[in-house]
This record gives sequence, C-alpha cells and structure tokens, in this order.
Amino acid sequence: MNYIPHTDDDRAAMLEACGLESADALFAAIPESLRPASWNLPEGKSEQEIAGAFAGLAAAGEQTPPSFMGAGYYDHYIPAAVDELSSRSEFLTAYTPYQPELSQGTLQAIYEYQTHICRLTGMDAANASLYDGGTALFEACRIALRKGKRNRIVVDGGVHPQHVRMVRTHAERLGVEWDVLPAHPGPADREALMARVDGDTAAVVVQNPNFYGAIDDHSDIAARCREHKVLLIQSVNPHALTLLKTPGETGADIAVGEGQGLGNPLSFGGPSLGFMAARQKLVRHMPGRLAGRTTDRDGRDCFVLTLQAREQHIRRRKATSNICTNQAHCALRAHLYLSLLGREGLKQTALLCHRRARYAHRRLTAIDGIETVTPEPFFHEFAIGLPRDAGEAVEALAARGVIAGVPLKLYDPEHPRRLLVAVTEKRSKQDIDLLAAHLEDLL
Amino acid sequence: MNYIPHTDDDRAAMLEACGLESADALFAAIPESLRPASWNLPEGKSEQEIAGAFAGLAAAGEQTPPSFMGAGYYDHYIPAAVDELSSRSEFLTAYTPYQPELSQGTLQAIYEYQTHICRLTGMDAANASLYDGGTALFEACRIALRKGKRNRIVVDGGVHPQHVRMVRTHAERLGVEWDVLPAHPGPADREALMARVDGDTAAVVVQNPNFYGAIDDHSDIAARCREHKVLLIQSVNPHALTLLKTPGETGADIAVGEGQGLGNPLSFGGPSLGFMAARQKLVRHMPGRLAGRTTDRDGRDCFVLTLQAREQHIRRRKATSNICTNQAHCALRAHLYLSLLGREGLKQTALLCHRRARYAHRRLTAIDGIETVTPEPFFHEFAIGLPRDAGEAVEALAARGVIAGVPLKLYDPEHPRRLLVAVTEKRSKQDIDLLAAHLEDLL
Amino acid sequence: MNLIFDKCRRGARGVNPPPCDVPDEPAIPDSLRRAEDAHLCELSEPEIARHFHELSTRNFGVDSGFYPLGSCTMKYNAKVLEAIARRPGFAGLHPLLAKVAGGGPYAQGALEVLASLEERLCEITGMGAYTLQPLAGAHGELTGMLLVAAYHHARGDAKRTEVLIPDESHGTNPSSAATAGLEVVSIPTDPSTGMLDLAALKQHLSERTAAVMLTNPNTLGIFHAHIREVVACAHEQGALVYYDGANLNAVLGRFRPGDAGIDVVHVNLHKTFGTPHGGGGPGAGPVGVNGRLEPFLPGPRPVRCGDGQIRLEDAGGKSIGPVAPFYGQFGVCLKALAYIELLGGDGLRAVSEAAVLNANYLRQALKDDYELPFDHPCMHEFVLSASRQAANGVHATDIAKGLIEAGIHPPTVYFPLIVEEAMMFEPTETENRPTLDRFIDVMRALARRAKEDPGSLQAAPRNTAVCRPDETGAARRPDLCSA
Amino acid sequence: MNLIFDKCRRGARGVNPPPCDVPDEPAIPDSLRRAEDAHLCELSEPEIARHFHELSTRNFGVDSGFYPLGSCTMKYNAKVLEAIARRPGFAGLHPLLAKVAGGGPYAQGALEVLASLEERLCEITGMGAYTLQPLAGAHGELTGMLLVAAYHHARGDAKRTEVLIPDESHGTNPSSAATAGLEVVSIPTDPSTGMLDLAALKQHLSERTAAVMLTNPNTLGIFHAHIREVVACAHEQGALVYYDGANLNAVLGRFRPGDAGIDVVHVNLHKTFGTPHGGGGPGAGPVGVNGRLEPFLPGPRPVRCGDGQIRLEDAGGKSIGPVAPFYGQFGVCLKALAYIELLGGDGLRAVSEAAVLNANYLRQALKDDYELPFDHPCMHEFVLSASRQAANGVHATDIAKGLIEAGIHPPTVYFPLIVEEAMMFEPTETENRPTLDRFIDVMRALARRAKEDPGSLQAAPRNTAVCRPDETGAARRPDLCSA
Repeated sequence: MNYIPHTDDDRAAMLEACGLESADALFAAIPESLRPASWNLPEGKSEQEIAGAFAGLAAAGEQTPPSFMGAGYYDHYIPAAVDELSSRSEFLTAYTPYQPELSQGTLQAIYEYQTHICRLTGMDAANASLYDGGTALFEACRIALRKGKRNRIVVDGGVHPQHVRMVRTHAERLGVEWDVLPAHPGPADREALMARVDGDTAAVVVQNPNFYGAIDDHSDIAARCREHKVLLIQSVNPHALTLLKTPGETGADIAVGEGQGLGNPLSFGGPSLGFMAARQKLVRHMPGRLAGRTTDRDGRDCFVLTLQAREQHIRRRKATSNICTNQAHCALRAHLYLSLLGREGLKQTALLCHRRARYAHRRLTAIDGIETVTPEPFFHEFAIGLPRDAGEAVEALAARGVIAGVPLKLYDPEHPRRLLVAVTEKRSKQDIDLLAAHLEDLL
Repeated sequence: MNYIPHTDDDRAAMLEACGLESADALFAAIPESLRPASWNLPEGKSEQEIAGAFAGLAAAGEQTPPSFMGAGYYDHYIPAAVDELSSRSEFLTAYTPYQPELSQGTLQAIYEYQTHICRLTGMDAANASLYDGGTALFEACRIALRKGKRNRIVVDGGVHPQHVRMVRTHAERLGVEWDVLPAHPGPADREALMARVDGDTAAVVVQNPNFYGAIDDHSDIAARCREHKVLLIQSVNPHALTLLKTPGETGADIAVGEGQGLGNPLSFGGPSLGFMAARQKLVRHMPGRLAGRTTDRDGRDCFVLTLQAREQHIRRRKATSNICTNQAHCALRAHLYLSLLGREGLKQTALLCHRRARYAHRRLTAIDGIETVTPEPFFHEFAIGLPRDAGEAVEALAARGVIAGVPLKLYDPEHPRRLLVAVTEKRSKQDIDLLAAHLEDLL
Repeated sequence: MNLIFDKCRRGARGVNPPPCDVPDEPAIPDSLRRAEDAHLCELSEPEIARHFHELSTRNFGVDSGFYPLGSCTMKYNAKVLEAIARRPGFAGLHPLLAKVAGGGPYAQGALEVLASLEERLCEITGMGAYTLQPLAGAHGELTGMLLVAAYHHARGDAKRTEVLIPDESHGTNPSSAATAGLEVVSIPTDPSTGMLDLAALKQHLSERTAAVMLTNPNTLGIFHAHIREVVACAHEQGALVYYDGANLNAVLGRFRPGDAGIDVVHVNLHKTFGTPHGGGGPGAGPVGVNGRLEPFLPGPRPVRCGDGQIRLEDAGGKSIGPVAPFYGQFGVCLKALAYIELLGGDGLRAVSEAAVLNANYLRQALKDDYELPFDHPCMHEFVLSASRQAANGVHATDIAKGLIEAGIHPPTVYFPLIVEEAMMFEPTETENRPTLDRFIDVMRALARRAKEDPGSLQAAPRNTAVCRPDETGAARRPDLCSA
Repeated sequence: MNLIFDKCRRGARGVNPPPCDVPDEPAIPDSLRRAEDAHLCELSEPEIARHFHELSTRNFGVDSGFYPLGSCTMKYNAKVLEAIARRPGFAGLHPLLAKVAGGGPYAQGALEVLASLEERLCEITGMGAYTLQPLAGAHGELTGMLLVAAYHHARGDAKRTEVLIPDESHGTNPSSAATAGLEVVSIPTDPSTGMLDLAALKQHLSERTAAVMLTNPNTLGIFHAHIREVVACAHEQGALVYYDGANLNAVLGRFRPGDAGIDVVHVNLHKTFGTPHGGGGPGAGPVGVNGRLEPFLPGPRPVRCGDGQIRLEDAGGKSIGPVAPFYGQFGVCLKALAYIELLGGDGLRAVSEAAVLNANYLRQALKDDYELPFDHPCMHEFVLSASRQAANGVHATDIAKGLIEAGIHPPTVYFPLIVEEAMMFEPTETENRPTLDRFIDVMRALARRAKEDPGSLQAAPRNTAVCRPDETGAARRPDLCSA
C-alpha cells in the first residue's frame, strides 16, 4: 500500500503485542450496525498513473492565452527562489509552531513577515495571516463590533463586492446593521460616507485602490471617523502600497487585504492570503496567530506564538476568533517574495504595472465606442465601458487568443457592458497591443 | 547585478581596503594589449524575461507525441520523490566530498549507490560513477590494457555502436588493435568470438541485452576468457539486471553500462550516468571516485573518498584515469530511484516493460511486410524490418502523432529499413495499439 | 540568528522586474503617494537563499523525524502531490476563467478536480452533498454552524440558538459556534467510558437546541459507540447533529457519519488526505450535508452536465452565501483528490487500520510507565497523563522537552482540558515499527529520568538552538514587529 | 547513521509500476535469468524520504554557508536555472529526436540552446568554434589533447608527442595528456613572480612538443602577463597552446584566450556559469578552438540554416570522432546559457570584478597572519601557506578543520603542490562583505589559536557528526560495498 511502511510480519507482530487476533479487532469499538453502507471507491493506482491522469487534467489550463483578468487576484511573476526555498520540507511539512524549540524557522519567518506587512502598511502590528482578503475583512469588522459595542458598519461602494458578500455571510447572525453604498468606480462618495459616520457606527470600510482600480486618499474620512470614535478599516493592495499613501499615513485603524499577488500562484482562487495590520491599541483584539520576539532561558533572542490567551484553544467560546490553521505557508511565500524583490524591486514592479496599465487604458479608450469608467488616477486595473456586452466580447476574444479581462456583470448585472482590465508586469506591451488590436477588430 | 551582493558602498570600502582606486585596478596584471578585441553580448535580463524565453524554447518539446525511441536512452517514469529529495540544496550545491566532516551525506549516498550497483550486477565493487555508458566502456578497456599488457580488444557486434565509436575516439593514440565484429542483432557470434580469444587479447567486450535488445548468456565466453587470462567486459542494462543472469554469475570481470534510465531524465542525451563494477582483484585499477567506509577518531562509522592515490590530484600523469568531476548527482538520483522502486518495484517495472515489448512485437510483426530482426528472447526493445525506409516511416508516423522508434540507419546505413522499437512502462497498451494501427495504415 | 532586516544593506538588490517597454509615465499625484519608500528587505538573492536555508534548518517537519502530535495527523506528505499542484495548468489558472464563456474550457480540468473531490468525499463520509469552500477546519465548523442556523431559521424555528458540545472537544468547536452567533452549552464526558455522557446530553437537549457538535472518535481517541442514540435524541428534539471530521483518519471505510444520520460534517483535508500542513496552513475544511441542508450550501458549485462538461451553478435563494472568494483552497483540494485516487478504497481502509494499529501498539507499550486516564483500546490516538511524573515536579511540558532533546516532536500537551497533565499521541499510519519502538524506549527512559533526575528534564532540551522561551514576557510586552 | 540497507524490512514496498495491461507473459528462459532477486532496498517512501532527508542534513552546500574552496568556483547557483532545466520540454526530450526527420521540430528549442551556447562561448573566449560534447573539465582537457594530437598527425608531424605543463597546474592536466597518449614535461614556476618560467619553457620547446598547456590566471591566482610571448614561442616551434579555462571566472570581459592566439580552450560551465556542482558532477567542459583545429572537432554540431531552423551537421573526415553519446551535458549547457543570458555582457564583467575584489580583500586582510608565498595582487583566488603554523604543529588540514568547526567550508589544501602547506581560497563574487569580514575574523582567531592552543586545533572539529575519519585504514582495507 502506498505510504504505509508495515510489512506483513510487522503487522502480525504488532497485533500480537496489542493482544489482538486480527486487524478487524482494532475496530471492535465500532458496532457492526455502523459499518459503511457503501464504499464505492476505485482501486488504488500507481504514482505513474496518477501523475499522468492529473497531467491530463492540467493540460487545458496550460493553454490559457495571455490574460488581463484581475479583480483582486493577480498574475504576478513568482521568482523561482520562492518555490524552491518555501518547498523545503522543514517548512512545508511542519505543523503550527507550538513547540518553539523545533519551530524557530517558521516563527522567525512569521515575525519577519509581520514586520514586512507593517512596513508596507505603515501600521504597528500585523498577524500571521488569515484565510483571504474577504475573511480578513470579516475579522476586521468583528474587531470593530466587539470594540465599539456599536452594530452599524458602513461600506463604501468601491469595496470588492465578493468581500462584502463574504462578510455578510459570516456575520449573518451577529445582528449587524449593514449600510453598503452603491457600487461606483471613482473615489469614495465623500458626502454619502461622511453623513453616515456617527456615534452609532462601529466601522467604515473603504478600499484603495478600489475594486475598479481607482486610487483615493481616505485621510478626510479617517479624520471624521476619529472624531466619532469609529474605526476606519482600509482594504489595500500590497503592490500598490509601495507607491500609495499607506493606511498608517491615512489614519486607518485596521488595514486588511488579499496577499495572493505576493508570491502565491493564482491556483484557481486558493490558497490565497489574507493579511491584517492594525494600530497598537488594537493588538489584543487581533484574531489569529501572532509571532512575538522574546528571549529564551539563556537570554538568546527567539520567537514564540504569543497572546494565545485570545485564542480558541485557551478561551474556547470566548476567543477573539475561531481561526486556528491559517495560511502560514502562503505567508512564508509572501515573505520570501517581499525579500527577493525587496524595497526597490517591488516598487519598480508596481510602477511597471501602473505604467503598462496606463498604456493599455490609452490604447483601449482610443478605440471607437469604448468609454472610460474608472477615472484616473488608477493603479494597475481599470474598468471600461464597451459598446456591447462585455461577457460576449470576452468570449469572442478568448477564441482569438486573449483573455480581455473580467466582465463586471459577474458582480453587477446592471452594467453588462463594463469590462475590468488588470495589467501586471507579466503582460508585455505586445500583449496589450494584441488586446487592443483584437478588441478594435471585434467592435 | 544579478547575484552579486555588493552595494556601491561595499565596493568602495573594499577597494579602499585593498589600496585600490578603481575596479579597473584589480585587473592591472592584464596588459592593455590583452584587453578583449570584442565583447558582443546582449544586456542582462530579468529573471522573468529569461524564464519566459526558455519556456518558449521548451514549448516545442512539450508537444512530443508518445515515443518508442530507446537505443540505450529510455523514457522511464521518475517518481516525484527523486526530484524532490535530490534537489535539496545540500546535495545539489555541494562540491566533490573532499572534507568528510561536511560531506557525510554525499559520501554515504555514494557508498550506498555503489552497494546498489554491486547488488544489481553481482560484482564486488563499484565506483562512484563515470560520465556515461560509452566513457565507462572506454575506462573498462583501459583497465584491461593496463592490467594485461596486451593491446588487442575484441568487440562483439551487439555492442552499442556509438559506444564503440566513443571508445575508439578516446583510445585513438593508445595503440590498441581493435577487432570489432560485424553488427548483428541476435546472440553473440560464438564461433567468431571464441576464435579471437587468445594470449594476445586484452579484453572481450559484449553487451546484454545487446544493442538490438536480444538477451544472451555469455558464460561460455567468460569461461574461454578466463582460460586465456582475457578480461571479459560486459555492458548491461540496469533494469534488465533485475531479471537476467548478472555479470557476476556470467563470470564477467567488469560490468559497465548506461544508468540514465535509473531516475535520470532523458534531457536530450545528457547528463547521463556511466556505471562500473568489477571483481575485487581489479579494485585498485578502477578509475574515478570511490567512497569507502571507515571509522572516525571516535570510532564512529563514517565514509571517505578512498584509494585517492590512484587519482590525478595525487598521481598526476600516472593516475589510473583523468576523471575527476563525474556524475555524482546523477548517481544520487539513481540511488534514490533504486531505493524508491526497490527490490520488487524495479523487477515489476522490468517485467512490465518486457511484457509490453513482447505485446508490441507481436502486434507489429503481425503487420504484412514487417519482419522480425531481433530474435526472441529480447528484453524491452527489438528491431524489426519494414518494407520501406524506416526513417521515412518514422517521419510519416510523427506527423500522425507517434514516434515509432529509432531508424537503425542512423547507426548502420546498410540496413535502411530496420527500426528499433523500445517499450518502457510509460508506453501503455493503448500507445502500442496506436503505433500498430498507424504503422499498418501507413504500409 | 539575525533577522533578515538586520542583514540588509542599503542599495542591495534582489530580483528585478523587466524594463519598462511602454511610453506612459506614472500618473499618481504626490498627494496620493506615500511619503517615503517602504523599508522592505534589501539583499541579493544569494544572501536571501542563505537566510531562508538557515531558517529551515531551525525547523522540524515530518521528513525530519517522528511527529506524533495528537489530533494533528502528521502523516507523510507524498512528494508527487506537490509536483501535481505545481503544474502551471493548475497553479496558473485564474479562478474567474471558469465564470466566463470562452474561458471555461481552460478551467475544465480544474472543475473536474472539484467535482470529483465532492463525489469522493460524499462516498467516504456517506453525506449527500459538499461545499469545498471552507478554508480550514475551523472555517468548516463555522460554515456548518451557519448552515445549521440558516436551516432552523428557514423553518421559522429561530429560537434554536444553543449548540451542545462535549467538554473534551477542540476549542474551535465552541469558538466557531460563538462566531456564528450561537450559544455554547458544554456536555460532560462520562468518566468511566471516555464517551459523551448520554444522560447529560438528553438533559440539555431542548427546543432551544440548534445542534449537537461532536468529534468521533473523540479527542481521547475513543469511539462514541452510541452515536446513533445521540443522533436519535437530537433529531427527536428537532436539533441537528454536527460531526467534526478532525479524526476521520481513524475510521476510513469503517464508519461513515452519513450512515449514522449525521446532518453536517466537516473534513480536514490536510489531516486525513496527506496534504502538508505548511507550518500552520493552508488547510481546507469542506463541509458535507444531507439532503435537507443542501439548499443552504454556499455557491457556486460544480455540476456535471449531460455533455460531459462541468459548469458552475450559482446557489439558490436559501444559500447562506459565499464563505470563500471562489471555490475553496483549490491547491489543497487538488492534492487531497490525488491522494484519494492514489490510495483508492482499499488503501484508505488500510490507512485507518495502520493508524489505529500504531496507536494501540504505543498505548499498550506505554501504559505501565504513564497514567492512562481511559483504559480502553483506542482508535488512532490516545491520551496519557503525566500526573505521576508531576508528583515529582516533572510536568507534561517537561516530558515534551525531553522528547525534543531526543529528536522527536512532542505530543500535544495539556489537551484535552479534561485530563490533567494530558499528553495526546497520534503516530499516524506512515510510521514504521522501528520508529515506534525507538519512541517507546525514549518515553520509558524519560519516565525513569522523571523519577531519578527530574531536574535534568526541567532543564531540557539542552541541544537545541533555543530553550524554553519566555512566553509570559512575550505576552506581557508583545514585540510583533521589528522597528 | 545507519545505511539504508540496514533499515530495510523484507517485503516493504516503495513506488510500484502500473499494473500490466497486456496479455503477453514473460518469455525469458530460466537459463538466462538471475538465480535470485537483487537485494535492492526494501522500504516505503516515507522511510526513504526520512533517510535522504537525514543524509542531506549531513552535507554542506553553497546555501549552507561560505564555501571558498579554491579552484572550484563555488558561487551561488540561481534557483531559476533549476526550474528551467526541469521543464518537460527539455528534460523529457529524447536525443535522437533531433536526428530523425519528423522528430526535429520537437527538438528545435533544444538545438537553439546548443547553437546559442556555442556562439556565446565563442564570444566570451574569443575562439572560433566549440564542441559542447566534453562531459567535464578533465574530459575537455582530454578532448583538447586528442584534437592537438590529431592536428599534428594530420600534418604528418606525428613525432610531436610532448605536452609542456607548468608544475603548479591541476593534476588533471598531466593526467589528461597521458590519457590521450601524450608525454608530459613539467615546466617550473618562477619563484619571484609565481608565473610560468619563460626561460625554462623555451628550453623545453622542441620539434617534439605537441602543445603547451596552461591555466591563466594560474592556480596561484596569478595572471601570466607574458602569455603572448608564451604563445609566440610555442607557435614558433610548431606547437599549439592549450588554455585550461578553470579560472575563467577571474577574467570575464577582461581577457579572452582567443585574442592571445591560444589554439584550444576548455571551459568549465559548472564553475564559471553558475551551475551546481551536484556533490561531484555533472559538470561540462566544452572545448573551443581556432580555425585550424575546427575540422578536427567531434560531431555532430548544430548549424543554423537559412530558413531559421537549426540542424545537426555530422563531422567531416578529419574529426577525432565523438567523445559523448550525443551533444554533451545538455542539462548543464542549458543552465549555463540561461545564466549567461541573465547576466549579459555587463553582468559577466561585473562577476569577474567582484570575484577579484573579494579575493584581494581577503588576501589583504590575511597576509599578516599567514605566510603569503607570492605577494602580488591576485585574481579571483590566492594561496596562503600554513608554514608558520606548521612550525607549531598546526598544519593546513588543522586550519581546515578549525574552519569546519566555525561553520565555514575549508579552502583547498595542499594544492598547488609547489607551495608547502598550501591553502587556496576562492571566495567568488556571490559572497557579501559581512561574510568575508566574519571569515577574516575566524581565520585570524585560528592563527592565534595555532599559536596559543595548537592541540585544540589538532582535535578540531569537535561539533560535527564525524571527526577526522581514518583515511589510511580506509585505503588499506577498502570497504566499498555493504555485504
């Protein structure tokens, strides 16, 4: 049998040592009446057969043409060293670092990851990761609900619609009063938002760049929130953070976001990486693991999981969160990615994405009938309005060898002609020219 | 610059410490007149660009249809654990294990590899690897030349023709009298061989299975060689060794062969793996590295490179061989492969190849006009005669989606219609049926 | 060792992006820009490789040695699974390709993976339908609780807000119920059997009960033989039963929660199906339900069509809504499916058999040296108590540190909470007999040392890079980020 | 640790092949079968993974730490090169595909790699043509000697059988010449300059001289500034000049052997172009020649055709014949080409600059504590002598073991042979200044310890799994295979 080391002799000797006559006796505690009603599974296969079968399943995906899909999940180049170093079995096959003596590698890497996230966001403290950007936003809202004893949450219309849906699923039974502003592509609707910040509001949620790629400065909203003791939660893009005013500078209380683009492959949407960073005052309200620096008995610097008293294995139902297993390996990859690209490399990557996106925007909006939807300045993604259904356009262009972007009707059926176009450093000028040529030809 | 850690500050400080004014001063020893006449190389590129460019070069190869090419280089399945474990950087980026305290991993692995090769071949001692099967055969011939003070070497007509060519290239200036028998697909020509074994003969070289796939028992030749103090060198296939009479049982003095099929990818013909095993009496004549077991100062079992007095860094021009860097990492992969498949797995793999080859042979020779060339018994490869040029047939079938085998005119222009067909465990019954159907259709 | 940030030198460069090939200049007004560059790492690739290499040598994984961490199922992670997940046809796939016409063909293989895994999980657990969205075990629990609440709510039975949970359960169970907005009632364990106290359960069941939530075998490694009665009682009272699949590795092909009438199940793919734990994730916690809960599942879900194609079907109006951005932890699901296909039905049964055999073999060998709070044959794990050793000043944590000194990862300690000085061992099926025998020798030697030289154990481990970090200090003055 | 064979248990299974899907039975008569199964390993995959994992922890690679092994150029091996070489379109390619009509298209990418590498190597070394066949550095030397011999032979100048080789050269130089059937004459080094003694060379040059074979910079790290004179003298006498490219990392973009009139060159791809050494191979030793030797090169060689395709051209009648089964160490060639393209012309120049800077920085810092036999600025490596320490009973090997104790790989010791107690250091360009500074501190501390506590160095290393194996015993009673 695959991966089971026992020989027949081993098995017999061990059963004997246990005083058992047969392997079935091991399951004597399970009443006969509970034996499986069915067990229709195929026979086991050889590694060669399985590797071949899955290579077959992957084959179609390997033919995917150049793609301008984004919407929160981005096709960034992953340096080979990320794969190579993160897949060392000491990292990959370890458990949550409960025993610090055997886990300094994971623990120090998490601490360094937390530091990287703090430096990107300009915040004081970050946790070891959450599942994804959406669950990170949910956990941020919970902090606000718990902290403020208020139950209204105001969400700007530029926040990722799937994140909003996820948060609402998770919070369904928590008695939250949601005030979600209508979707809109440009900067946050100041008037509407400001009007909603008052003493009953637990939090305001904004996103920068927003779902449509637009860049904003939420400092004014932060000031208003501070005035009313409302928490400002800002969802951010990690690449954009190398260029934009940080949540720290903006005055946000909690920064969250989707970190997949930091060295984690798209992988059909998972695993991805939720990150969270917050002001010092909120540290003890943060969910999830936290690695902290301390000293050992001999005075050596070392790292441990800390503030575990917040967690479910101690506090059970009173824990700040039920999150336990998180995305540690994705965080390790993100830390590797951030280290390898570094201060200059990440910024240059962000700038390249931005410049190519501007070029793409100029090329596409020059085509007759295409309208600007996301106003400048945007980061590396923008929405445009086509003269026809965007889903049909994407389908027609896929047949010609380019995935034009995300039809926004997937999120907002009221705008069937809108297309969201993301440009990463992997999409060359040539790819963009190809997209423009095909789109022009099609329309 | 890629992979150079120095900052401008580092560089300046280090130059200063060296008492130098500029980096150019580092090269003051090179006269101006010797500066390069040209240096037309492109600018450096980013990892992303290079990874993309080479992915482009690899793309064509990824479309290769199922192939029945062999001729000494075989497409066996490589378990994922071979790649994963052998690519740990402690193995991959180490040098030859000169410092045993830092190299026990490599040294023990070589010792275990040597043991595996001895057990496969039934010989007493094996070396740490040679470049490939052809150079291994050359080194085996040199042992015979050195040992016997005779200069005639008789080569059976079933020995891999490229190996024969390589040996003759290498030995061009060594005054060897070559007696190479005409190519023939079946068992060795006893009469011709026996007649050539006499007191002037240094060695007889045979191959099993031979180049055409045929299986033989060379015991009678070995007996005759022993009588005349002639060394019998047998070239063997490692998978076949799990089934066939071993060189040890046959009475050969030296066993050599190409070990690529043991967990090393085809890789367009290199790196491959030459293995060599010999009788105890020949140990001190063996070329290349040898790992030996010994004890350390505290009495612990450990491993070292041994019998280095034979080697070129000590003996210089009097060394047994000039081989220094060998194929250590390929040998590590072979050892991993042998360990993972193990006693039963390797034998079952060999049997599967053999049975599928028999099936293929039956299917193909049932086609009108196709003749048997390699007689039974064969191992996993056989030659057949087509009613037309085999090269043209391979070309026509490639267009239909199968690589039918190796046209033997590449080695023997006198037989343009012969096709050599190899069947590994990666070629399913379905692949074989496809080959048969296309070939029948074509002829 | 130094932090990576302490090694940085201003201006050192790692991996660079390609040069810019478009004419457009950046157009972000200064007012929207950050004041100064983020102080990210500044090192070359060789330096970074050394740093992470060194970090890895300060970590212990399953390939490093025996890792009998109870309730975590630290089995061998087959290398081929990683090779499969790395394939660009899976790793490079944008999730929205499956949602656009024209992009779908590229995603068919990935959708086949999702559909097949759902089918396999249904068969393995006897449930009717699955959502693969939950992103970890605890997230599965939370999703399950949301399903339970939605079910009662849809029936107009909104007063059902209590979840009954055994006191030996994982902490995530009550925490997940609370996160979902439900109230937790703790049910005691019968001290004579180590099973849920049925009488106590009955006493707490009421028209306020939304669900009973249990793990079987439980965290003591004991199988609730009366599970049908538990289910019957709950159902009789209108409550649902939730099965935490954390310990599924014990019962593959021997027991299916669906057959016992369980309503909701979550499965930890990373525990049972051989995917690596990654130092704390990603895991995956698919949730299976029977027919009456299926309408409440999150969407979209893959559906096989008549033409052999698979398409995504959006959830209906009763759905609780999405709990993940897309289809769950696809990469983990992929590895789990490949594992299931590799082992097949017989192989999965053999897994449980060997896992249970290994646990009983250890339990049998160690019960003379350590206190065994529940002396029944166990399933895939068992709990010992260091209470005898504690009398001599050697606590469970000291035994753990002694194991570290011997190159073995410790068991889970101080859990379950209902056992004093608890040590919870789960050897898994991928450990061989010589490893178990050596472990037994080490554990016996530690028991002797606890008697004869307790101080030396309190000082353990003496051969590691760090020893007994100051956890109290770490929590009192949290240092979570390097300045 | 135990041998893998000592861990085996009869009947344990690892990876299995697929089941048989064809009706045919084996047909090998018993008389041709082996008497009993080969006693190969019998273990499961998890056990094998642990074994090789543990072996790896007992090894030291470039990622583990500083590895200044002189003459070996242990630079960082970029991870992307491995990822490229693993691509199935390269790794899975059968070499004969390039030789059959219809199979060629699948091999075009691989042929492009070969053609491009030849072109790049020509430009980098200033030579006219290359063969990529030689399978290692020493194999390149042998190939070069065969070319030299064939050249003279073809001109009817068969009496030229002597090769003049400096006494500081690598042992492979004389050994390769001897393997090719040539005679070796050793030429002394000028003790005042560390360069080849030109007068001695002239004295030995004669009508019997086939070639002069030298390394530049030489193994002392000193550049033969008079190389044009050497070449002129040799050519005047009708001899050829062979350039051993082992130390090419020192002079990229600063000196090209072809410009100095060199006739034959070999390049160690694994040293200069960043491919990993693999614990002793595979390497690759392409050989470059000028026009007059090109007709003698092995074949086939890739040729660019008018249609943009590349085809293989067989060698002509003057060729020495093949030295490899196909086109050389393709996988190594592939990585070397990718490395060259990554760095580009400026990058390669920067490599040599940093390599030489690093060597001089160390040399400068260490010359007060250790004897410096040749006190000139060095190129990419330099030689110190432990002769002062030897007076106190601490030899080069003891310094080496002291470095091991400090976590640093030792230099090459006792080579070159012309320097007593030689220690040969090559830091390479991928080491940063902090690493070099720490190394300097350690070396200085070792020099102090050699004075103050020589015994402790003779006992080093005290912190490794093994210490000073009995090499004499190993050679006296060779144990090369486990019974």
